[in-house]
Amino acid sequence: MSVTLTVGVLLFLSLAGFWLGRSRAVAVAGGRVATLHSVPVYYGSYVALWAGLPALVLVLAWLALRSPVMEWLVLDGLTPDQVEAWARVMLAPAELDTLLANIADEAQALTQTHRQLLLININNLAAGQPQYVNAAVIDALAPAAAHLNQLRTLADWTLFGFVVALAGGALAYTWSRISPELRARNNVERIVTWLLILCSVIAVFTTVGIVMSLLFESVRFFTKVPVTEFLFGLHWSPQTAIRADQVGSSGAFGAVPLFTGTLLIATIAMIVAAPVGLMSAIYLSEYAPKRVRSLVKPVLEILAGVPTVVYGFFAILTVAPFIRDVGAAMGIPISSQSALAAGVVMGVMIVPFVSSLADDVITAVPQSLRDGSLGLGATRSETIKQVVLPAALPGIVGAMLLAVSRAIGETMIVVMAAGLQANLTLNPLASVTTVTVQIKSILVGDQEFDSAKTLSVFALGLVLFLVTLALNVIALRIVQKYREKYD
Amino acid sequence: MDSMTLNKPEQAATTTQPVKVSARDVKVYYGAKRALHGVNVDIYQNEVLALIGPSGCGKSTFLRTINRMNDTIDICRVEGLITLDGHDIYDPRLDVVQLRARIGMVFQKPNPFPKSIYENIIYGPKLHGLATRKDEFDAIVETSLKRAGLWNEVKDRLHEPGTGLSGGQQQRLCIARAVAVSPEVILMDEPCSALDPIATAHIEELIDELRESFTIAIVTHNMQQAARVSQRTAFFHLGDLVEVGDTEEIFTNPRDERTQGYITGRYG
Amino acid sequence: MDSMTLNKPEQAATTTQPVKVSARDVKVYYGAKRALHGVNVDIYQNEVLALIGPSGCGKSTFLRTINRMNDTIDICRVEGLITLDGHDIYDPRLDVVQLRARIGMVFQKPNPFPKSIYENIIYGPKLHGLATRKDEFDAIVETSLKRAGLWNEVKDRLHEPGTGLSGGQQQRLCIARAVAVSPEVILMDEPCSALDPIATAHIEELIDELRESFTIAIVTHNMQQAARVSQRTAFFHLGDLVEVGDTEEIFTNPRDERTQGYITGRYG
Amino acid sequence: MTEIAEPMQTAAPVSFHTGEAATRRLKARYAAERRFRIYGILAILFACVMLFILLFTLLKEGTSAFFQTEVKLAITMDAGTIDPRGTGNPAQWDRGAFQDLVSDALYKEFPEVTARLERRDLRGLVSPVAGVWVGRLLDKDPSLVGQTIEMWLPASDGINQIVKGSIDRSLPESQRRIGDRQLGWFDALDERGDVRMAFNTTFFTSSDSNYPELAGLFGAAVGTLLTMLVTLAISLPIGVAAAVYLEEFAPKNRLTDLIEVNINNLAAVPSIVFGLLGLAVFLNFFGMPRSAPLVGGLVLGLLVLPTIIIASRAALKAVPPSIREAALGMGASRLQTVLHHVLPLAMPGIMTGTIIGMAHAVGETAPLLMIGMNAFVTSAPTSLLDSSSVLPVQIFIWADKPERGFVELTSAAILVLLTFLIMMNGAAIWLRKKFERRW
Amino acid sequence: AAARDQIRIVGSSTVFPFTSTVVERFGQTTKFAAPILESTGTGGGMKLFCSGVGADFPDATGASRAMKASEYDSCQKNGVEQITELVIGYDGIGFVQSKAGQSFDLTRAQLFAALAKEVEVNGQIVPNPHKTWKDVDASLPATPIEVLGPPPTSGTRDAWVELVMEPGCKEFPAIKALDKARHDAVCKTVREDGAYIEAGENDNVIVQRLVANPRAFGIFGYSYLEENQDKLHGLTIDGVAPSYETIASSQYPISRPLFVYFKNQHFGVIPGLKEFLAEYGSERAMGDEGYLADKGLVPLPADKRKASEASAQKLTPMARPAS
Ligand SMILES: Nc1ncnc2c1ncn2[C@@H]1O[C@H](COP(=O)(O)OP(=O)(O)OP(=O)(O)O)[C@@H](O)[C@H]1O
Ligand SMILES: Nc1ncnc2c1ncn2[C@@H]1O[C@H](COP(=O)(O)OP(=O)(O)OP(=O)(O)O)[C@@H](O)[C@H]1O
Ligand SMILES: [Mg+2]
Ligand SMILES: [Mg+2]
Repeated sequence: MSVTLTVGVLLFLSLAGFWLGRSRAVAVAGGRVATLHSVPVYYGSYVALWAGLPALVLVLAWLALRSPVMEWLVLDGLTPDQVEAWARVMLAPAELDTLLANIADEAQALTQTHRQLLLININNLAAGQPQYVNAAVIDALAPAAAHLNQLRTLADWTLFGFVVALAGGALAYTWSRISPELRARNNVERIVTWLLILCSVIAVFTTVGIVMSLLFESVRFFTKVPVTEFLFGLHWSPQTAIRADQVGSSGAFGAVPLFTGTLLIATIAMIVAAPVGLMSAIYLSEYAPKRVRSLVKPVLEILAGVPTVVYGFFAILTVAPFIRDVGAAMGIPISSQSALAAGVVMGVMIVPFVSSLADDVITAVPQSLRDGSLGLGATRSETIKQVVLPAALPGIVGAMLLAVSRAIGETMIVVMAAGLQANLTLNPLASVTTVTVQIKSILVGDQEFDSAKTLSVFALGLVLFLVTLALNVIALRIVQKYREKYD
Repeated sequence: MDSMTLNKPEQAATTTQPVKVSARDVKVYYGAKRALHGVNVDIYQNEVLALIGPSGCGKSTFLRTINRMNDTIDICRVEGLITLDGHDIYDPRLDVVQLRARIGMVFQKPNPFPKSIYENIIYGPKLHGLATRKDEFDAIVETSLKRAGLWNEVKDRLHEPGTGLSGGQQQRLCIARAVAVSPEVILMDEPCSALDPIATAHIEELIDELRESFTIAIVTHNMQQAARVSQRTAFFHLGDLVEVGDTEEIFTNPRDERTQGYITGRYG
Repeated sequence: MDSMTLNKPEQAATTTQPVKVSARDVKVYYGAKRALHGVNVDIYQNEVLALIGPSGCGKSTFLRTINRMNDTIDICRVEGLITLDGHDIYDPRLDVVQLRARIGMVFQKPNPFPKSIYENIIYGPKLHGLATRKDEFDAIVETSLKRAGLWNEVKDRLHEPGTGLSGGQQQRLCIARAVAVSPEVILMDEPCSALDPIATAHIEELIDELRESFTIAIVTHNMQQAARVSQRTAFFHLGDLVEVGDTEEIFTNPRDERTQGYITGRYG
Repeated sequence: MTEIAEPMQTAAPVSFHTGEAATRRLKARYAAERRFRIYGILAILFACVMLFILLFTLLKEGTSAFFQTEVKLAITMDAGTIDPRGTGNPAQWDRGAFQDLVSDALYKEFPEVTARLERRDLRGLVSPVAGVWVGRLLDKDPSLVGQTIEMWLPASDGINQIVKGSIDRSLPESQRRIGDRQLGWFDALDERGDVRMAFNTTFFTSSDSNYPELAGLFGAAVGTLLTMLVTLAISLPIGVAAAVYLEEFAPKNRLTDLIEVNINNLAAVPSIVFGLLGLAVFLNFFGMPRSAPLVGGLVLGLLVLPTIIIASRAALKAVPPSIREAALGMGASRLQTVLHHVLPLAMPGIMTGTIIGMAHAVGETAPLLMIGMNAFVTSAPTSLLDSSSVLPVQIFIWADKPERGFVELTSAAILVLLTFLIMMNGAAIWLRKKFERRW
Repeated sequence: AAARDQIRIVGSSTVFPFTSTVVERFGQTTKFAAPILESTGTGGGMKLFCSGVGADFPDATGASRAMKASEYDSCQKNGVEQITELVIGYDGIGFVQSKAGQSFDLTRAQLFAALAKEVEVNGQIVPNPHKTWKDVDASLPATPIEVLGPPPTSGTRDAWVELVMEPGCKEFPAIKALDKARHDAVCKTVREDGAYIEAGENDNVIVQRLVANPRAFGIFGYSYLEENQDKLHGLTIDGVAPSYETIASSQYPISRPLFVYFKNQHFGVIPGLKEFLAEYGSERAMGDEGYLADKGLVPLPADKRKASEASAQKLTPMARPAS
């Protein structure tokens, strides 16, 4: 009885519960459905949810625990002889000696390493792949493999039993409780509300997870590099030694140039994307014929899906040389990896974030408001600027925020187009680097993995997280202040 | 346009005023459905024309046709001729924006902007450059709100959102907003439907006062109101303009029996 | 709730019917602004109570308090006690949804769902399991629309959007929608404001008919209408319930001078 | 017309709105209107032109990848070479030697070439992995052993590039990998009609390879499909549910403000950090396998979650409150109100969020590098737990390959990814249109 | 830990193309499933490799530099006690330029003078004042110094410093005279004023940028140079031009060895691992005519290759590295 099948049975029970609950509700109402507290569907859902959810939680919990428990049992079940037979073949002489010395007390004799190695062999055997196991140990391990398979079957059947019992019991109980007075809707809605809460908390968990995965390493980083130097240092050059005999050249960890670089590029991107996106959205929702709108909107959305690597190429091979040529023609020297090129291309990428989302909220503004304004003799553009846009403001700001966020978080375009030089400048024609670029290139680079340089990645991530947090708090305040609720 | 010659407007020219708005054989369609079947009517300068008729007969539709608000409804199509001061308002060269500035409108469902009361009022004047300085705007806000009889109720909360007003207050706000731009013609779609008698009286006074300088068309379901404020009345029925004439005559001596039925219905 | 003992409702119990809805010292705040200052009123079973008063005096607010629609307005706060059949409706254990199913409401601004007319009507019955089969639904749609006097106008376009109707039609659609679920109490906020006399008569007949089995509270600006349809009338003024009593008495012999002023205002 | 012009055309009353100042003003306002509209058109044009340039470049570079130069050779399926131990069991074949069969066929074609170095050059005409094709044929029909079969085999990358013109054959010999001698042999083959340009089916049926002629997208495409399924299954329901809770149910207080800010902030977290999260949580903590579509899908799901939540919230906010009031007043519960009225009306916005979010996910590379989805996998995954690559990572990897053949393959892969994206969005766009209405 | 039937390999992106070729061949020609190979960077690969023994951990890692003592220790700590080191060949690093550019010969000392952060001018150590090649040496053309090279996070950069900058800096007496720490700092620091552009990421992009800008130079692996012979050429360094032969014979000064490390404890446990190592170390792969050579790997000299092959067969565990 595999887990998949168990889940299948569970699903079936749940569905059956729905049907049973529903029909019983109709039955107890004697056909006069209106006498029920809730509509029959709710009685069905009530039974289905109670039959399904607890048992599902059980299955999930079991899935998490299954492997460790069973492996522990299997290893525990090995006799010293079997272990010895295995060790004689598989272990180096030195290890073998220590193992044999302790063989009586198996728990001590087997190191974590041995356990892992044993497990691979046993697992492969149990999975029916003896060809992958050294022929000499097959005999010794065959019982363990059989044991494992036996345990698995047993465990799966137990689970199946439990699940059926739990689901069936819940089904029967809830089913028997069905009466016209039962507040099935309230019950179901409470469950659903809790599920909804759970969903919104997932976002919070994600944040917690991110902070956690950044925090510890960041703390380690800050023991090597002072926080103040990191936050306020004006020089970023993580050329620390890759090997001990090398010299970490300047090895400066001042993150300010990275943050200005990030902001510079994000700003350029928004200078492109905000007007282009917003004007496109306005044109599409207010001026363009329906057909044009239904064509252009999805076309623009393609822009959001072009792989960022492609944009990277586009920036460095098409846009950057173009900008440089224009600059050269005007006698301005422009770096071939200018922030401008990266920013513009990134702006193009996030255009649909603004255009599509804004288009939707603009379309949602009730017609009566437009009528009110047009009726006063406003032109269309005046209506849009003064009535429609303010009414759609929360959604538009949301779209803008999303676009900014995307710009700040984007990696590949800047990695390719903006370069790696941490210049502290606000000149869009110079080459700058961003936080994400440093994170990416340090993480997949060839450096040692616990040097200050690697750890700086986590600190960068953390600080970027805090910076955007601050930006978002401000944005929230603004939106709350200017929100215009229509209707 | 050949139907134009068919039926000469069936109204006696009781006023000596020039014709301000004139409709000839106006037909309006919503998709395939015809909402108006050839309406002919003139509205004279400085008069109040009341439009009455059962619900769904096309009063609002006609009103919206006059200042081309129907342009905003995709499926809506207008045939026939409507003129303002003798100029075809559906002339492609005509400027809709100016038209709508000249023909103001109060909608049937109050639709205040989700802005403050103050901003709701100065929206129009600002657009048309009627004022530039803060004190001018303040003055406009005050007079408009006073005219609509809303001033006392909202003078302390001018900067709160207009959408937080009661139904009747919203309606008066919309009237004040329309009046603030001083249009030449004002179209009012049941301006008093949500108003209590006192406020209604106030609006009726306003209408009387506005008539001095403007031309007004008003939709109402209240016969007494029609009788009180209007010089002439037009009766619509199922998309037809059944009858238009002096208010007194319509109410006392209607020519068409449908009018008669409606007027003398249980609720005179 | 000690205030309950303070002021006994100031109305003569002219009916022998039990009290259906009762309000004691109800105060409603919008943010800091107080919209109702302690309202005490009983609504008896099978009666029609008319709520009158100048615009912005709190009639809608009171109505919305009775079926807890004010819960949806963030800044709104209610104090005092309101009971339905003797049960506190602000009791946290109470199921608001059920409450609203029992106390239906027709809003001041018509708000049909952006769905077809048919779906607008069957929404409630479906929700409450009043019907299950297609023919049952068809029957409900037909009777409800007929009761609201809209059937003839829309019977050929039941599957067109309800938002494409004229103002008055939308209002009647909302009435039909509310009636379709046969609530115990129906709250109507100016149900006839956008209706012509004939449609109004229709609705008034409907109200009369509904009174047989339901309890009705109706906001109206039309004194005649209040006089025609209601047994008792409550007069609100600036957030105060000034007076409540038999309709006849209120209209002929009001006790409070504010009532007098309002009733005998220029528009009797 | 005449009749209407008639009615007492007295001097039209001078209104403020027809006065000279107003007309002048109006002119300015109209100019503003026109400008506004032109900005709109320009904006759209700008975006479209950018897209066009992108697509055009890709098409120009990518289409040639759909074709492959092939050479016809008569392969002798020498039993001794194929099955040196003579077991007759295909599992015991010396597959490494299949390439030798191809080389032998070449030697036979040009018997005059005998010197060791010359022969080396000669072998360079055909793909160094041409033996794979021989193997495939033999696997299909083991009875061919011992026979001589004429086969179309892919030319080597160098030859392929020269035929397609991306390397100029008029360059001096020292500047190209294919020498004059090799060109001579190739031309000889060509004259005999033993060279053709064929549709590159390999590109669609096989997985990653180090040899451009053997490299395909199938594995990555399947990987992308599986990953996107997980992503969608995670992010859409959770995202919409979270948005609904926050917008429709949650009390408006500090806590929900916090959650809101937190979600907005999540959108700004660099995607690569999500990779770190996936590494820490899914791989290290939950012990899920590396490089698996399941993990990739989970990480991308979390990545696009904020996008979907934010878009959905904006869409929910835009639904007018009167609709909610209407439903609540009918005795619908909040949940029913949301499900029956608010969500359908917000659906277009939610779909847009989903489209953009999924588009983001389908093109995302950086976080997948952290969880090992840049693996070199030569077979397509068959389950969510198999190792696999995805299209954008494949593109990323190919873009960095030294072999010239991968340049065109990269562009072609991008085209395929875009097709994938368009198909994915197509469904959502169709749904969105169904829900869209103005009220 | 589930049953595992595939080898997992991680490691340097420089080694990646070679390992992946072996992987592919291995999958095509043996009964074993093709190993799963990931490019994680040398450091990341080491981290994964050294995290432990068992089905959850990789079996081998590629490195563009030798394993460090600290990494070795971390391996030991996590139970990865025996490691086999396989040197697979050399990777030449070219200093290249567009064919259209004006070519000239360089010495490592000149390269140092052009690229170091501080250089010796007239016996003084000063921040690098050289703007054009002519400033470096009067015999060179007066074109500005513009070099696209790997970022400090890259192993190639590391190798460049070790193979070019350090030997180059020995030619300057004043630098030689400095104390050790300072000497190292001067010798190993690349200038950060824009003449040296950290390009990184994608070598094909560098190729394109070089073609577009004939005055710029690039630093990258020999395999890219070989593939793009029609567009680029490698400059002669210390009198030797980069070519397959000169790198193999160690005449060309800038080349470094590449490594693959295997976990001994996994041999016999992970199916096919031993066979994979044998394939990697075989003449068919690493030999002069091997398929890795076709991919741009410069084979080891015959004697070293013998040693490598032997260690691949004997699985001799490596000793703790000196540094
Ligand atoms: N959502 C709201 N926010 C703030 N104030 C409100 C809100 N709704 C109503 N008010 C205020 O509460 C008071 C009472 O409003 P209510 O809507 O109850 O009046 P009403 O008696 O129904 O008037 P009308 O006849 O004009 O509809 C008014 O002053 C109004 O401005
Ligand atoms: N947007 C629309 N789409 C389709 N039909 C419409 C639309 N607006 C109005 N109609 C129909 O046109 C007819 C006339 O509507 P109109 O709004 O002009 O009526 P009315 O006379 O104003 O009625 P009321 O007094 O109820 O407001 C009605 O049958 C109505 O259903
Ligand atoms: Mg109307
Ligand atoms: Mg009200």
